Amino acid sequence: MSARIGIVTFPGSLDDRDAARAVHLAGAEPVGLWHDDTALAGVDAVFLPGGFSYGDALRCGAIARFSQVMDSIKRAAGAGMPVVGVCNGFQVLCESHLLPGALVRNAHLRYRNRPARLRVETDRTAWTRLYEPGTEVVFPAKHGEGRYVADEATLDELERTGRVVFRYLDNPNGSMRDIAGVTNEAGNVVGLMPHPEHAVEALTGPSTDGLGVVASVLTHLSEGVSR
Amino acid sequence: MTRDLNVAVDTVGVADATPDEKQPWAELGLKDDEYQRIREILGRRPTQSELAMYSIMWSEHCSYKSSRVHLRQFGQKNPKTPRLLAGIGENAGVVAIDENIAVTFKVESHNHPSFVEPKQGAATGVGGIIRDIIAMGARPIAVMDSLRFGAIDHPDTARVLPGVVDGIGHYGNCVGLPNIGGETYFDPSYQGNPLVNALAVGVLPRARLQSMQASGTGNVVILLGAKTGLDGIGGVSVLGSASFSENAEDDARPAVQVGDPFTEKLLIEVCLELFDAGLVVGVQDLGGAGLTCALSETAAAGDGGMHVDLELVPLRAEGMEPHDILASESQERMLLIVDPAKAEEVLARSHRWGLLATAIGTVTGSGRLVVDFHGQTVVDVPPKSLADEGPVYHRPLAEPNDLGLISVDRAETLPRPATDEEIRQTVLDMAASPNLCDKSWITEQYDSSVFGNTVLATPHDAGVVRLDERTGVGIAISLDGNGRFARLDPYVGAQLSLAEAYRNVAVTGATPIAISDCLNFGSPEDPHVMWQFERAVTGIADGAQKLGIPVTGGNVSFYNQTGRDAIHPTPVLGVLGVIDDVARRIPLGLGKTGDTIALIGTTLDELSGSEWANVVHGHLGGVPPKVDLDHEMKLAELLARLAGTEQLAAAHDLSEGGLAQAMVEAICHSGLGAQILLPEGADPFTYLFSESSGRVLVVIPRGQELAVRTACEQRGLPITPLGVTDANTDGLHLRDHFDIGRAELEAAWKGRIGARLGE
Amino acid sequence: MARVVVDVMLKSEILDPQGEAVLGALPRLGVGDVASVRIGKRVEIEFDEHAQNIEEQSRVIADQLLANPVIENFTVSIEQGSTETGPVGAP
Amino acid sequence: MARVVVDVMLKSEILDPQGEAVLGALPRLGVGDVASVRIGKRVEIEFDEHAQNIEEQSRVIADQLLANPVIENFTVSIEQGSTETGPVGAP
Ligand SMILES: Nc1ncnc2c1ncn2[C@@H]1O[C@H](COP(=O)(O)OP(=O)(O)O)[C@@H](O)[C@H]1O
Ligand SMILES: [Mg+2]
Repeated sequence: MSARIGIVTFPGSLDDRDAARAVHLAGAEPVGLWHDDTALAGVDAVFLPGGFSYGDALRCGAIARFSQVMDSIKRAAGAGMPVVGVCNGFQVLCESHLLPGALVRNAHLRYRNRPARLRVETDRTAWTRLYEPGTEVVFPAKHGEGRYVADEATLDELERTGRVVFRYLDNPNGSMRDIAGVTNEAGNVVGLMPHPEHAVEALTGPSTDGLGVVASVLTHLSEGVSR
Repeated sequence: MTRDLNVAVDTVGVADATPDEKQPWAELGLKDDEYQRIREILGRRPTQSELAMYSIMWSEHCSYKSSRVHLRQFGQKNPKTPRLLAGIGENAGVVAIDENIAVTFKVESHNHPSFVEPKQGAATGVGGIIRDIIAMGARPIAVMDSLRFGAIDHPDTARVLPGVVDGIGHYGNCVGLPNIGGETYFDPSYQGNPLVNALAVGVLPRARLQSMQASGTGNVVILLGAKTGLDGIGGVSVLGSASFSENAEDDARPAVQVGDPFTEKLLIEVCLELFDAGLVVGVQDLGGAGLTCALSETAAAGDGGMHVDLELVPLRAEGMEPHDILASESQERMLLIVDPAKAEEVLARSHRWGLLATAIGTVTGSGRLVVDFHGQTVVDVPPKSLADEGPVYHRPLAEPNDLGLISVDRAETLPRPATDEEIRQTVLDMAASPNLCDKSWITEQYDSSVFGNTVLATPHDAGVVRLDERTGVGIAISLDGNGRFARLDPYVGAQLSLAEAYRNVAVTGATPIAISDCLNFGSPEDPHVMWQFERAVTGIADGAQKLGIPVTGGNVSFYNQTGRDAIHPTPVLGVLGVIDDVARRIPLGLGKTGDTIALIGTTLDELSGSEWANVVHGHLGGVPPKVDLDHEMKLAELLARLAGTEQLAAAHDLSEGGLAQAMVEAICHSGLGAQILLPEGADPFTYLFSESSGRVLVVIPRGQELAVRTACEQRGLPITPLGVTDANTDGLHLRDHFDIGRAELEAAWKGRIGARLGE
Repeated sequence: MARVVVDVMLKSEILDPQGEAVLGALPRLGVGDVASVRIGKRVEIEFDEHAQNIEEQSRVIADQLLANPVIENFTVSIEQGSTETGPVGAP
Repeated sequence: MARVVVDVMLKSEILDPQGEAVLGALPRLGVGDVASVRIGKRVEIEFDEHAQNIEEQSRVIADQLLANPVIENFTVSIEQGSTETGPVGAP
């Protein structure tokens, strides 16, 4: 039986279909989760997609944090379930304090859509274990509020413990230390601004490098261990 | 703020009792005879609410009173095609793609609001066109935008352009629609009247096609979406405003609306869910004229009667009077007609998404649209008199006096660059000019990939979107206008834009099947403008007939005028094509090293109205290039045929800036260089900068040259080999003339918009 | 150093989607008694020691740069501890 | 009806590019004496007539929702004309 990956739809989620396609192409079964759901429908992992949940009022992800489904996801993540947040999903994870730091307005103040060249910094997460550390990948980045910030102590801690997962090679938004994605201490929760789920088909994406993200979690799940 | 409603409301009873009450019909834009006709229709004076409704529905914007007699040509000349499932008169035209899927698309203007408040004006323009697509039963899948501003260095452009782009980006990005293309031009004629035209396209299973009919006596009328506020009712504020507020500043009822793409996204999801569940009998979006338009159009299209209790409309502002509620242009609202047995489910499903839905009335068999407010009747009219029986004008037409002089002032006689060095510099100057330079400063502010079905977007000639992942069937769309050509000859100019949009679609390998248009002109009360309008419409209608594809809908925007100066007549044409398998699309670029570069089409000495004349001489005169639609059809057929083979690696339409600019774009979009040898005897300047239509640059994989040449010859299409693509050539090498390295080309072409706007 | 605060709010008749979204989220925080939420900008401007005509300059900044008069109103207030004092009404 | 204003400002160590952009544009307006501009949010909350514990509720809203403690500070003030009064300091 293939792994079941839950994809959350908040009002205002936009890239949920894309996430489902990526999950499907990687050989897993996408399962829709509604923001109001309390149960996680027995999924093995969760994908928080991009978009503008609740219109991104106030701060991106600020309101989504209070949805019912996030309560369940927080609990499941604490118990080791793999969770990835892309773009708005990353913002939701930071707002929910599942990941450190915050995502603020791009330094150049504009929304920008450009393919981003990234370096995968670690394979010690549920979502990157199939990537060779140091691999260069290209994912589309498209956001207005993707500048990663945290205080120096947090940043140092992230570096020291190898929790910077993706780093920009051409920093598109002013993120501190070129950080594009981070993970939690256990390595099961990962957030990143660029979109791996938009890099899964040669016809529609700048690369197919993104397939490795879902493939990684499938390997992780099939081994039944958390690293 | 709160007022005693019973005292102020002008009811039908009051109107009957006070036939001689003075009414501000002139302030509302009605003519004397129009007001008299309203009185005849009603057999009494209209109430304030009725007066507001007639003034809105009989306005130029809603009634097409000046354009209607000309637009009829579309219906008369449109080729009959079984593909056309819904055409002119519907919210948007619908064309069949195959036996299961149909597509709907439409282009609309939001020019004036975008000048007043660029960000919100443009944003609500996008929001409005998206709702037209939903109203047909379709899921919106992409947007495009066609923009025209004054001179790039004018201070007002620095205000308007970033705001417009921000608005289009914000709305489209937030609502989750990829922006797959558009156009951006600068010309002083648009200084006081920038043009913001937005296109949306949607896809539907053919069985889900919706109608705007309010049919079925007893059916419930439901208002879905945002609350109704005071925005956008500037026009009717002369009604009763004296009593509204003591403070005039406070009472600024803005003509501007603020959009909320988040609510629009919910509207899309809710409407589609309701359509799929078969819960909706009729649907209409609330656009320019709010409830007034939606109520009267659905009632007129249906059984003809409707009763509405206006106090049930959820309001966002206090003290709104009935005519305010009827006229409000608050965004993100739709009107649904629903079987009473299903009304509860409709409300429940809406609320699940967090969307407001309220039953406000019922369909009746009375033949009258009756609107009550707290139990008092404020409107009682035959709905067709509002929606279908507005005034029709036959405005006078006159060719502009200056056209004779302009047409003999030909750009072909202007001084041309004489040396290779001068031509080389001209290539660079043109590439760096506002209309030709790279637009990524704008397009990077738009999401182009959400949905994961975008196969081609900016900077390709047309946007290509996959509709079905299993079959690979998809569509291509291009949006094109050229006000300079249309100023020189509106008939030919409109056809040139049509031909360009058609060719841009064909260049991707798709087969053009339908047209939508947005006609941007000055004041219809100016006979010269009206003449331009008539010529352009005739050009489009004749062109559609010739090309064998129908005009399925569009929009007219008049009064784009500052004082006596009208904008260039600017018909913007959208052409939609279908491609059986998007994997076969032909991209922009240079293919592989060693491929052959060739030009299909004929290059004549045609420089009038060209970008060269504009950039180098600031000149506009002469007659535009010839247009040959027979040739365009053959070209399109050829490209569609070649797209199915291995015979084309890349293709690019030649338009503004001619061959030189097409080469610059192809090189900048590829990693390769190009070695070009012009045909013997060709004048390099003409060859590089002429804007003769019907030309396409093609890149042919090695070994396929003969096959392509044969295919061209069979169709009588001239093809000229120009050179090869080459990984070792740095940029553009024009043998015997000059070289321009990639770095220099890119430095000229890229980064201009931001720099010129002071960023 | 003088500090001026410019508050920029959407005009009351203009839709404030952000405020609406926040209002809609309050019940989930267990807050139920709120009638409306409006969200605007607060701009803090620090003038140099020797700056003159602070109020006038602030108004220019607010009017030309910070607020969009088509849809927004603003208030300028000069903060306590400054040489000039007192809140200043909107224009 | 009680009105509460919550002001939310980016912490001083977080770069505020919007403020910087405004600062950079001031010379073009002929304003030259400004040392810094910071842009934050002003949130106006109207409580219902009968609402209780307004201050406490406002703090909950500000702390949990309106401000992100990683990057922002806030102040809550209950406006004059309300049953409770006086500005309340940040936590
Ligand atoms: N230039 C045009 N060409 C073809 N059809 C047009 C044109 N202008 C308007 N129409 C058609 O007239 C009808 C009314 O137009 P409009 O008022 O813009 O529609 P809506 O009410 O949906 O906004 C629509 O079906 C539209 O497609
Ligand atoms: Mg419509």
